[in-house]
Amino acid sequence: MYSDKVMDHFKNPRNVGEIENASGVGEVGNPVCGDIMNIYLKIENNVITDAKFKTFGCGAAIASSSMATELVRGKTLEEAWDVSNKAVAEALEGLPPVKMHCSVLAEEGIHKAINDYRKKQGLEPWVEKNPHSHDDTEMSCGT
Amino acid sequence: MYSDKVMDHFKNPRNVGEIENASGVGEVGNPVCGDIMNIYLKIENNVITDAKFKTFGCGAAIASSSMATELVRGKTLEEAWDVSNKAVAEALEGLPPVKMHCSVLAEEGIHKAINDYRKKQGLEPWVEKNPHSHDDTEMSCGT
Amino acid sequence: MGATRIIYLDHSATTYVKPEVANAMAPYHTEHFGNPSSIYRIARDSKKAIDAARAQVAAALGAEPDEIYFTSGGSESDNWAIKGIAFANRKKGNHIITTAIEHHAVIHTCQYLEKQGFAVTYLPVDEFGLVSPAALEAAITEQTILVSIMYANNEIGTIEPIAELGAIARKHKIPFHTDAVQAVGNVAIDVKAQNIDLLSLSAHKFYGPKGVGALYIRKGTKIDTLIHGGGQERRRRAGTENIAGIVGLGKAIALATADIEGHNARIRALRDRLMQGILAKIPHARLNGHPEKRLPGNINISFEFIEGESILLWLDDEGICASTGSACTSGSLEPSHVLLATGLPVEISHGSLRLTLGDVNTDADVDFVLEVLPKVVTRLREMSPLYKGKDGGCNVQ
Amino acid sequence: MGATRIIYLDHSATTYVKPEVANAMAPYHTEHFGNPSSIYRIARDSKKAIDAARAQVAAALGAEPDEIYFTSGGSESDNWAIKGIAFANRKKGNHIITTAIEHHAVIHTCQYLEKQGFAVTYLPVDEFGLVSPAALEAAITEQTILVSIMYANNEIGTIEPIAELGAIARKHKIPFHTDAVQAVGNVAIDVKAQNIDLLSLSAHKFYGPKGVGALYIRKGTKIDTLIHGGGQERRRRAGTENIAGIVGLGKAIALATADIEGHNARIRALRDRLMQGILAKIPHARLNGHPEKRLPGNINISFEFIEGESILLWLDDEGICASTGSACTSGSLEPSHVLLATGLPVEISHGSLRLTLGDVNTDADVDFVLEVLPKVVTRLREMSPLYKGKDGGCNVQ
Ligand SMILES: Cc1ncc(COP(=O)(O)O)c(C=O)c1O
Ligand SMILES: Cc1ncc(COP(=O)(O)O)c(C=O)c1O
Repeated sequence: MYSDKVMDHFKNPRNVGEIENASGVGEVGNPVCGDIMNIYLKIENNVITDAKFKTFGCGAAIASSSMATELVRGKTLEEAWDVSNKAVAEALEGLPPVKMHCSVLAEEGIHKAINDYRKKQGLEPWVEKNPHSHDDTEMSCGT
Repeated sequence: MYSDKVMDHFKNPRNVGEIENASGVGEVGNPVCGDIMNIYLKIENNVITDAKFKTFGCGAAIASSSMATELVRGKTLEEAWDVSNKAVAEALEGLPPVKMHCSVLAEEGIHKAINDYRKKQGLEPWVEKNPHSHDDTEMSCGT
Repeated sequence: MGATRIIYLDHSATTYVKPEVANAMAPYHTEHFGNPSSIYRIARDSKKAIDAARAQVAAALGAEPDEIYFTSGGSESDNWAIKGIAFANRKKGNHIITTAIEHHAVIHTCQYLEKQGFAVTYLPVDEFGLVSPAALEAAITEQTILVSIMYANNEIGTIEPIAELGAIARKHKIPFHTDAVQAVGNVAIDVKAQNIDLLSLSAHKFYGPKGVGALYIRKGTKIDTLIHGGGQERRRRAGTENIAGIVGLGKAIALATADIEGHNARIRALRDRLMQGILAKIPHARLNGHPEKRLPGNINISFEFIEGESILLWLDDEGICASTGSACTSGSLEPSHVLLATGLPVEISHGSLRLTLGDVNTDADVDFVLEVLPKVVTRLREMSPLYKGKDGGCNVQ
Repeated sequence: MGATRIIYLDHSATTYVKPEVANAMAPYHTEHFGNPSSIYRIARDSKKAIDAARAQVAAALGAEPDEIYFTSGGSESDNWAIKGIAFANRKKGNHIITTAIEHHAVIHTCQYLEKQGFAVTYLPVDEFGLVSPAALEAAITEQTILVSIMYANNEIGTIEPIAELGAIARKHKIPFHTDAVQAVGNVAIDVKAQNIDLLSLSAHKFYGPKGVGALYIRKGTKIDTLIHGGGQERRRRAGTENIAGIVGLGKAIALATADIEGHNARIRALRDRLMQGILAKIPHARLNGHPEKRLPGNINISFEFIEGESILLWLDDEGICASTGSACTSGSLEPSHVLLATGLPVEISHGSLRLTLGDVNTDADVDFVLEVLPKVVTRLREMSPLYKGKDGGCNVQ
C-alpha cells in the first residue's frame, strides 16, 4: 500500500521533536480525525534553519511530516511557502488516494508555522493561494 | 437419482410390445407432457394372462410401464384394479418426487385397459375409487 | 453400469478445472491466505494476486481493470446487472427489454422484477434462435432503462449479433447488458467495439473453478449494489474475496482467450463430424440452432418419437455425459423454453439432446458416440407408441 | 522489512485453510467436477458431496439439512436474510430492528433498505458491547418484520445473549436472524434451542475456503430469493454450486465444532496471557469489549495518544499480522462504529488494536508480541504531540 519511501520516512522519521522557543509553530488536524501535526520552525534571516515535528496519526501522516520538514529546511520562507502537498507526496513517491489528505495537512502545518512567525514579527499573514478544495483527497475528515 | 430397480426395468424393460387383438387397451398421457403409455392386456377367464406396453417417456415412465405390466400379469381383474401407483413405485424401490406422476400414469393405463375390456364385454366401466388428486406428484403436466 | 471410460460431452454445463489453473490456485488456500483488505505484507500478496487477475479479465474483454468486479458466478453477475440497473434507474423508467431465450438467471430475475412493478418485453427469436435488431429498436420506449441480451445461447449455441444490438441500445442511451457466460473463450469479445455496458461471465465454463465469476461494468454506469457490506471491489460488491477462485478465473480466462481461433478450429472440426454423422445416421432428427452462427462446441438435435431423459440414461450407461438442455433444468419436466421459442413443437422438444464438446474430446470420442447413439435411438423408438416404423407415418407431425 | 517469521494474529479477518480441508477439496476441481444438476454418474458424485456437506453444516447448528442453503460467504448470507425477509414481508410491515454494532454486511444492507422505504432501529449497546433484551422488547412495534442481531462481534468479540433475544422475537412471531460469522467454531450453537430463524456463516473464518458460506433458514420462513436463476439449492439460490468450496466448508465446520470446549480452552489460555501482559506492561491502555462474554481468541485494546495504523505498520515490520478493527475497514479513515457505540471517545478509538488468536498460535508468539508491542507504543507516543510523558497530563482525556 505504501511506497518504500513512505515506509522509510515512517520507520526512520527525520526531525522528530520540538524546538524550544521556536520561531513559528503550526498545529493542524484534530484528534477526532485521527491526525494531529505540530510543526516547529526555527527561522533566521528569512531562512528556515531547523524544522521539527510531532505527529499523532497514521503511517502517511508521520511520513508526510518527516518529508515536509526535510523539504523546507534551508529554504527561504517564500520558497517554503511554495512547497505544496503535491510536492510532499511526490517526494514520498506517491501516497494512496485515501491518504493524500496527510500531505495536505503537512502543507497546512508549514503554512501555519510560517504565519505564526510572521504574526509574531508583526507582519501580515500570507493568504493561501488556493485553499485546498481537497479535490484530490478521496475522503478527508473535517473538510 | 434412480434406484437400481428403476434402472434395471429401464434398461431391461419387461413386456415391451403390443398384443394383437388385445382384450383391452389403455392409452394415457400425451406427447405435449412428454409421456405416453399404451398398455395392452390379454384377459382370459377374468385373469390377465399377458400384458405389454409401449411407452414414450423418461426413464421412470419406461420403468413404471415395465413394472406395472409385471405386477398385473396373472392377476384377476379385481386384483389388477387394486394395483395402485404406490405399489408400482414401491416395487421399483421408490421414484424421485418429480417422477411419481409416471407411476400414476401406469396405474391409469392399467385401469383404462381394464375398462376398455369391460366396455367391449358390455359391462359398466369401473369407477376410480379415488381419482388421483396427484397430491403426491410435485408437478404433473395436464393435471 | 457398463462403461468405465467417460466421454464428457457436457462442457456447456461445466468444465473440469485445468491443471495449470488448479496449480495457480493452490497456494492461495494455505499459504497466501491473507485478507486483501488488511494492511500487512501477507495480505498485500493477496491484493496483488487479485489485481493481476483483474488485469487478465480486463485484457480478455478489452476493458479497463477498474471496470471488472468479481462475483460468485454467472447467476450473481446476471442478477446484479439486471436488478442493479433496474433499481438504480427506477425513477427514469420501468421498462426492461430482454429475450425469450435467456438463461433462467436472467429470465427469473426479470420475472421477479415484474412482481416489483417493472414491465419486461421478452423479444422473440427466429427459428435459429436469432434476435432481430429491428425488433429491439421497435421495442424501445421512453421508459426503457435496460436491454439485456445473451451473447450466445447455452442450449442451442446461437450467437447473437451483439455489436449491432449494442449499437441500438447505445443510440438510445440505454445501458446494454449481455450474458456472455457461454461466449467467453469461444468468441472474441471487445466490450468497447461491441457497445457493451455490462457483461456477465463465469469461470467454470472455461476450465476455471466453480463459484466465481465477474461482471464488467462500463465506467460511469449507474448501478445499485446487490451485495452490500465491506469496502471490497471498490465498495460495489462486499464480501471477503475468494482469492483462490479469482486467481483461477484470471488464469483460466488468459488461457481460454490466448488463441480462440486455433481452439475453435479444432473443436469445430470434431463437432462438425459428430453433428453431420448423427444427422446422416439417424432419420427424423433435426438440428436446433443456427447452422453457422453457433458456439464451436455445440450440438443440439431433436429426435422425434422419443424422450430426452431416456436417451441420456442410455448414454450415461455407455459413459457418455450429455444433457437435454441446460444442466439446471435437466431434472425438470418442462420442455425447454429456448426450443419452444424457436418454434419447435412441444412434443418434439421433449426429444432433444445437447452435446457440447471441449478441450478433452478426441476423434475416438466422436467415433464412439456415432456408434452408440443410433442404437440408443433405435431401441427407444422401438418401444415408443409414436413411432410407426422407419418410414411410416407418425402421429406427432 | 525486518522479520522473516510471521506471527498471524488476525484470525477474525480470515484464516488459512487447514490442510485436511484443502485435501478434501482438491478432487472436486479436476476429477469430480460434474455439474450436480446433471443426470449422469459423475454429476451424481458432485451431488452426493454437496449433500454430505449440507448434513455436516446442519449437524453443527442443530438444524435439518434441508434448512441449509449454500452461498458465496457471510456478506451474501446477511444480504439474503435481511433483504429476503424484508421484501417478502413488505405488506406486513416495514420495520427492522438491528444493532449499532453489526458488521457492515448488515448495517449497509439496512441502510439500503432505508432508502427503499423501510424503517430501521439500531439498538444501542452498553460499554461492553452488549445488547439489552429489554431494549429489543421495547423497540418492537406492530410494523416489525425482522430482528437481526449478531451472535458475536467481529471487532470487540462480545457475545450477545442470543437465546434470550431470539425468545423475544419468537414471542412476537418476528423472524430472528443472527450473523454468526464470528461465532461458528467458538460458541456451541443450537438454532432450535436458541430460537434462531436465520443464521449466517462464512467458511473462511473457521479454516475453510474464502468465497463460500451458508444461510440457515428455518423451515416455513417466508423469504424472497436474492440470486434468481436455475433450480439449485431447492430453487432458492441459483448458480452452479461451488462444489469444492462447499466440500471445504463441510469439512471445516465439522473440524471446528468437533471439540469447541477443548479448542477454546487452549486459545483462551494464550489469549488471556497476552491480554493481561499487554495491559500490565503498557500504561494508558484500555480493554474494549466484555471481560468474560467474549470470543476466546479476541483481544481489542485502545492505546491513548497514538493512532492504530501506525501500530500495525510497526508490528508488520516485526512479522506480526494484526488489525485495527474489521479487515474491511482497516484501509478507511473512519473510526470504528463499534467502538463508538460502546461510548469510547473518537480520539481514543483511533488508537485501537485487534489481535485475534487461532490454532497456529503458540506461547512463543505471545512472548514475542509482549516484547515488541510495548516498544512500538513507546516509540509512537514519543513522537505524539498528545503525549506529555508517562504520568503527565494529556489533552485528550
Ligand atoms: C460478523 C461478520 N459478518 C459478516 C462478515 C462478512 O463475511 P464475508 O467476508 O465472508 O462475506 C464478516 C467478515 O468479514 C464478519 O466478521
Ligand atoms: C448463459 C448462462 N448464463 C448464466 C449461467 C449461470 O452461471 P453460474 O451457474 O455460474 O451461476 C449459465 C450457466 O449455468 C449460462 O449458461
